[in-house]
Amino acid sequence: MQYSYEYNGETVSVKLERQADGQMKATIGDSEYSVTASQIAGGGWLMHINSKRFLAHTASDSEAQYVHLNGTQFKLEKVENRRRRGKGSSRSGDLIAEMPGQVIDVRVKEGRSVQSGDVLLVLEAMKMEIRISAPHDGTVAKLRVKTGDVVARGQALVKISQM
Amino acid sequence: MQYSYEYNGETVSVKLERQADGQMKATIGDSEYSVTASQIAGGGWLMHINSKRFLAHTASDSEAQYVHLNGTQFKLEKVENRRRRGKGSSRSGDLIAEMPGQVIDVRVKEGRSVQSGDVLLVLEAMKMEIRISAPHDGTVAKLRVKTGDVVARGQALVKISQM
Amino acid sequence: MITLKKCLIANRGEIAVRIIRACHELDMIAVAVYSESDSNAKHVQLADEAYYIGAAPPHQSYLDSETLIRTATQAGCDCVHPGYGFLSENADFAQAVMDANLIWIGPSPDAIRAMGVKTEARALMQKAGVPVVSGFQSDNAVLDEFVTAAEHIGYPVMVKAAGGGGGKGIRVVYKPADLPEAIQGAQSEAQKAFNDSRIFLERYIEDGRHIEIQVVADTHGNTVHLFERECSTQRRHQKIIEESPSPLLTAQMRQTMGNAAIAAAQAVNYVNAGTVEFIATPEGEFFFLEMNTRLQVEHPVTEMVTGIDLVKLQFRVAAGESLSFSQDDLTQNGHAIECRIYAEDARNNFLPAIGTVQQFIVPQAPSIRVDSGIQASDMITIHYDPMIAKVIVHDANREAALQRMTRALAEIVILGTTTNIDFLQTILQNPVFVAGQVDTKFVDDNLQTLLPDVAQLPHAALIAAALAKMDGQTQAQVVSNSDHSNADIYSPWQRSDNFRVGE
Amino acid sequence: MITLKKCLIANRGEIAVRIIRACHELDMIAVAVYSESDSNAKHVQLADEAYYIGAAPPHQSYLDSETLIRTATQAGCDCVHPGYGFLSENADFAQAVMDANLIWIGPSPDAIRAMGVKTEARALMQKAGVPVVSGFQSDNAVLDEFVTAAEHIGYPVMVKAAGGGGGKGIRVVYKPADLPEAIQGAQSEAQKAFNDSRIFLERYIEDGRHIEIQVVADTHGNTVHLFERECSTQRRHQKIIEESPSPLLTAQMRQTMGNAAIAAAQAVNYVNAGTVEFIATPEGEFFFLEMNTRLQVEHPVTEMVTGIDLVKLQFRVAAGESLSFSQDDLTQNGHAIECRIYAEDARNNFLPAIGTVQQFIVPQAPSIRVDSGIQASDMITIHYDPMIAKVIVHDANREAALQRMTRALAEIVILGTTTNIDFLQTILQNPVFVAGQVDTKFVDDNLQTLLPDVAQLPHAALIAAALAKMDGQTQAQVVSNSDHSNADIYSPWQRSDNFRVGE
Repeated sequence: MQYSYEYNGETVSVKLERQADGQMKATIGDSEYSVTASQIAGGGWLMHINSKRFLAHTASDSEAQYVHLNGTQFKLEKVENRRRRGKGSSRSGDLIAEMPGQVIDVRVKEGRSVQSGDVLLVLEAMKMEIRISAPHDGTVAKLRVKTGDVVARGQALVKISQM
Repeated sequence: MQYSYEYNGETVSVKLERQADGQMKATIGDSEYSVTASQIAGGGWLMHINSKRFLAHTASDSEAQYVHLNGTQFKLEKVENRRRRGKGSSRSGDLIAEMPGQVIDVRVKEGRSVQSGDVLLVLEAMKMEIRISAPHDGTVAKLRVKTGDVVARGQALVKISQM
Repeated sequence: MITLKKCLIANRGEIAVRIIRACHELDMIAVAVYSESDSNAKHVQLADEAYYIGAAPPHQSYLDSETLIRTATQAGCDCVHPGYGFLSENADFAQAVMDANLIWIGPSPDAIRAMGVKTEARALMQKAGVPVVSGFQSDNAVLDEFVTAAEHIGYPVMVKAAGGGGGKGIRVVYKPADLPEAIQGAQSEAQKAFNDSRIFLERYIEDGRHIEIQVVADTHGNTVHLFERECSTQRRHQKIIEESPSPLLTAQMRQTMGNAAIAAAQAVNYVNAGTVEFIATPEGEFFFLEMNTRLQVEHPVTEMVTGIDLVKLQFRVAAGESLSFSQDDLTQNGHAIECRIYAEDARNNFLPAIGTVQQFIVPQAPSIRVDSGIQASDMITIHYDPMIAKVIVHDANREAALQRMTRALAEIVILGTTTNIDFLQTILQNPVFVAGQVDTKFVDDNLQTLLPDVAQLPHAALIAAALAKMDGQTQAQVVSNSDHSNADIYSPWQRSDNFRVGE
Repeated sequence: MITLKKCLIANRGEIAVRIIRACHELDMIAVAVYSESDSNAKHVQLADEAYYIGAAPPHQSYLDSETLIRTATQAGCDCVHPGYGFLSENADFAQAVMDANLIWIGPSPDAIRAMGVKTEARALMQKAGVPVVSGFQSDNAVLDEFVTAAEHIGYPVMVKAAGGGGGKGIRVVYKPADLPEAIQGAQSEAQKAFNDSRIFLERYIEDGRHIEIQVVADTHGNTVHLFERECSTQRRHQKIIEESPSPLLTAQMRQTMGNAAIAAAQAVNYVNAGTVEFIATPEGEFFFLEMNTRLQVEHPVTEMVTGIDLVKLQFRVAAGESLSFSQDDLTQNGHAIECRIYAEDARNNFLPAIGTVQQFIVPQAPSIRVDSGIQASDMITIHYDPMIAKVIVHDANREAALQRMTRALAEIVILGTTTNIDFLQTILQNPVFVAGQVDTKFVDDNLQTLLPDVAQLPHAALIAAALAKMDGQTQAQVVSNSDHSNADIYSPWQRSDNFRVGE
C-alpha cells in the first residue's frame, strides 16, 4: 500500500507491505526497510526499522497526519487536501481569512482604489490584531464583511480587482 | 436498560433510560435521577446528576467494571462472572491457586493425612511466599503439582478429602 | 486552618487549574466559571462546582464583571481569585468584588490604580527612592517642551501612554525628526485605548535586561521579596522564557533590587503578591518599569527556587494571616526555568495556530512541572491566549536546569496544532542564551538565526505515518467551525503589534 | 561534561525509567534490558537502545549477571547502573562488571561485602565509633552462651543471620523459653538462604523509629550526608511512607546522626551514594542497623528537600568528578513525603493484585512527582515487585505536604487492578501519623483500625458504570495466562512473611 503526503512543499511517499514472515517492508524511494512495530498506550508506536529502535507518536485530522519522533513534530499534509487549496487568495480573487476571527475595523469602501500594502480591514483573533492589506494595486471590487462579523477560516473577506 | 453488578457481596442495579429531551433517567431502587454526561479525554465522564456535578473515570475488563469517583476506586464485579465462581475451593474439592505463581515447595505426599492448618505447599508469586494449607482435617487425595511447576490463577493444586 | 471556604476563580486555562489545585490543598471549595467553548475544559472538570457565564468572546464571559460577581454570590463563595489577565488588574472589578462582601485575592483597588496610571506610579516611585528611568511628564506640555525634554533625556526615547499599559501607545523614537509624528500617533492611540490622550517620555534602554522581583505583603505590615526572575527572552515584549536566579545579578544587586521592590510595594501600601519589574543596563544600573498587581504567568520559577507556594500564600494573606516567614528565612535554592508553549507558527510570522489537540502527553519526571489547561481532544480557539502550557524545571544549577528543560521539551508530545516548541529548543541551544547574556532585544534582532529550519523528514517518521494509517487510526472528533480546505501558508496578512495582556 | 557515554541499566520498572532520564539529561545513551514480559514496558520505550535478556522470571533475566555484562559489552556501554533490588547489592556482580572494563555506578565490591555481612558491619561500626545496638556475636558459641548473652542484652532480643539481610532468618524472642527454638530455626533458615548458618543476637527496639541518613562520597575523599529520611511507616518491615525531615529529629540529633553516617561510610571507604539506616528510641538514642550500598526506593524525598539529583550525582561521582558542594552548602528546604503505591489488596491480607492497568492517570501539578514504570494497558505480572508507582510531594512544611499528598492520591486514577491507595489515605489521616509519632510497629499494631471499610457505593459511581456500559466501552486487551473465572476472595491461602528485597 502506497501512502503519500506533502511535507515542506514536497510530495513524500512510502510503500508499506506486510510480508509473509509477519514483518513489514517499507519502501521510500530507493531505500528498503524491514519494519516491525507495536502500538503502545496513547497512540504511540515502538518501531524496529532495520533493527534500529524508534518511538513515535501519531495522530491525524482531516488536514494532516502528525508524527512526533525524537522530540520533533512533523506535520504531513494529506495530499487530497492540498490539491483542493488555492494559493494566496481564492480562485475568485478574494482575500480569504487565514484563521477564524472577528472583524474589528473596515478601512475601505467598495469602489475605492487601493495601493499594494494598504490596510483593508483588521481582524482580531486570539487576542491579536491581524491586518489584511492589499496584495497589489487595484480597486475594492467587493467588500464581503462588516465590522463585528465573525469570520471562519477560509471565508472570503474582500475582493480587489487588478488595475 | 438495566445494569447489574455485584459490589461488596451485594447485587446493585441501575436502570438507565434515554429520554425524549436528550437527557437520561437513572433509577436506583426508589431513587430517580436526571442525568446528562459528556465523555472527556482518557475515559472520563463529566456527569450532571440532578444538577450536581461529578467527574468519574471508568474502565472495564472481563471481570469487572471499574469506576473512579472523588478519589475512590470502585470495582463492580460483573454478575455473569460471579455466578460462575465457586467459593473457597473448586467444586471438586480441590484447592485452587488464587494467583499465578511458581510452586517452590511441596510438603505433603498423596495419601498422607493432614490436619487443618498444615502447610501443604508453598508458592512464590511477586517476590512473596504464599503457603497453601489444609482447610480442614483430611487426607491428600490428589497432588496435582510438583516443585517448579508454574501454575495459573484458578488452577487446581491439591485435593484434600474429608475424613 | 484557613478561614476562607469557597472561592470563585474568575479565569480559565492553566491558571484556573493552578488556582483550583491550591483551593483543594487548602480544603476550600473551588468554583469554576466557563464560557460556551469551555464547557468541558480541564478547569471545569477539576472544580467542585462550575457555572456557565456566557459566550466565548471574553467580554461576554470572562470579562463580564457583573455576571462573575452574581455567580460568586449565588454560589455562596466568600472570595474571588482573578488569576492573571482578564480582570486581574481592573481596580473597579476588585472594588465591586469587595462591595459584594467578597474577599478579593489581590491588592487593594487603590494599589491597583496607583500602579495602573504609569505617570502616577513613576512619581510615587521617585518619591519612594526607587530608581526610575529619566523621563519627562507634564499633562499640558506642548510639542516644543517634549522636543527639549527628549534632547535632555537622550535618544532613543520612548513615548508611552500615561493612562494604561500592555504595550498600547508605545513608540520608540531614534531621532528628533521622528518625534512629532510619534507623539501624535501615541496620543491618538492612547485616547482610543484608554480614553486618555496623555503621554510621557522615557529613556529607552535598548540592550536592557528584564528583571523582576516577586514581593508578598501581609495585612500586618510585613513585606518580603522572593528574589528575582529574569524574563529578558522576549519577542515583541512577549515573554518566552523566564528563570531564577538571573544570570546577571550579583548578590549585591539582588539585595539592592529586592529592597527597592519592597520600597515600591510599601509606597502603595501593597498587600498580597505582586511583581516589580525593572530594566537593568549592562553596566548594572536598574530602573523601575512597572508593578504588576497580580499573580504572574511565570510565578512557578519563584515557587521552585524558594519552595513557597505563591497561590496558597495569596489565599492565606487575603484571609488575614501573617506571613509565616521573614526575609531572612528565604533562600534561592538551585535554578528554575520556565518555557511558555504557544500554539503559534513561528515560521508564519508567529501567527496563532488553532486546531484540535489530538495528543497531549507530558513527562512525569523529577523536577519537571507542566502547568496546562488543556488536554487531548481540546480545541484551541480564536478567543483566548494561545499559551497552552508552561514547562517549568528545577535543578541544582543553571546548566543542569537547561539540560533538564531540553529533555522535557523533547518528551512533550503535542499533536494536532503547531507550537513553538522547536523555536524554544533553538533558543535554549543558542550560545548567547547558554551564556546567560540574552537581553530584551536579542530574540527580535536574531529572529532569522533563531527560526529553525523545517526539520528534514526522517524516513522513520514517514513510516510511522503509514503505520498509523494502515492501522486505521481513527480521526479524533474535530469540532470546528472553520473550513480547513482553504488554509494557506502564503498570505497577504500582516500581523500588527500584538497586545496580549502584558505578560 | 561527564566522561561517561553509554550506560546499561540492569533493572526495570520505575527505577529504570528514573535512571534513563538521568542519562538523557547528562547526554548519555541509555541502554535498557528487558525480559519477555517487558518488551513494550515504559523503560524500554524511553531507552535509546533495548535488548532482550531472557524469560520473565528474574533469575532468567534481570538476575542473569553473565547476560547483562555480555549485553553491556556488546552494546558498547562504558558503565552499568544496577538501580535497587536485583543485583544492586551483589558484590560479585559489581566485581564482574569492573572486570569487564565497565564502570560500576555504585560502591566498591569490598564496601558492598563489608556491609553485606551483618556481623562484620557491626564490628566495623563499633570500631568507627558508630553506636550499635547491644548484641552478641561469636562464630562458635554454644546455646548456653547465647542464653547468657540474651539475659545480658535484655528481652526482647532479635536473632539474626550473620550472612545476609532482607529479613531472612530474623526472629524476635520475648522470653528465655523461646530462645533455643528461635536460634535453631534461624540457623537452619540462614543456612538455606545464605549457605551460612551463623547467627547473632541483638537487642530488639520495639517502639523504635526507622531513620536513615543519605550519604554521598566521591573518589577524592569527600563524604557528605544529605540529611535524614524517616521510614517508620512500615508493614512487616516493608516501607510504605517516607519523609524528610523526620518529625522526631532535633537539629542536634540530625547533626550527630549525620556525622555517624559519614563515619560509617568512611569506615568502609565508601564511594557513591548509600544509606545508613538507624533505629532511634523514643528517648533519642540511635543505633546503626545496616547500610544499603545502593540507591534507595525513597531517594526522591531527599532530592526534593535538597534540590540535588542523586542519580545524576551517582554518575558524576562514578566518572571521577569531585562533589561540587560541601556539607555546609547543603540545606533541607521544606518537607517532602513519598507514598508507595502497591498493587495489592489490603483487605485480603495484602495479597499482591495482578491484572491489566486499564487506566493510569497521574496529576501534573506543582511539586507533585510520580515515578512509575507502568502505563495504561500494562499488565501487572506475578514476576516482579508489586510496587507500581511512587508519589512524592514537596511543600513548605509537613502540614502543607500532607495536604498536597492527600490531594495527589485523590487525583490519581488507576483502574483495572487493586491498589493500596485507600490504605495510604487512611494512614495519612490517622492522628498518630498526623502528629508525626508513628513508630515501626504502628501499622502492624493498628492494622484493624487502618484498614478502611469498603467504601459505600455512591449512586453516582453506579450511574457512571452504566454510562460506560451503555456507551459500549470496549475492553482493553487483556493478555493473561490466568483463568479469571475461578478467582475467589475466600481462600485457604496463608501468606508467609514477605521477602521483597529489603526496601
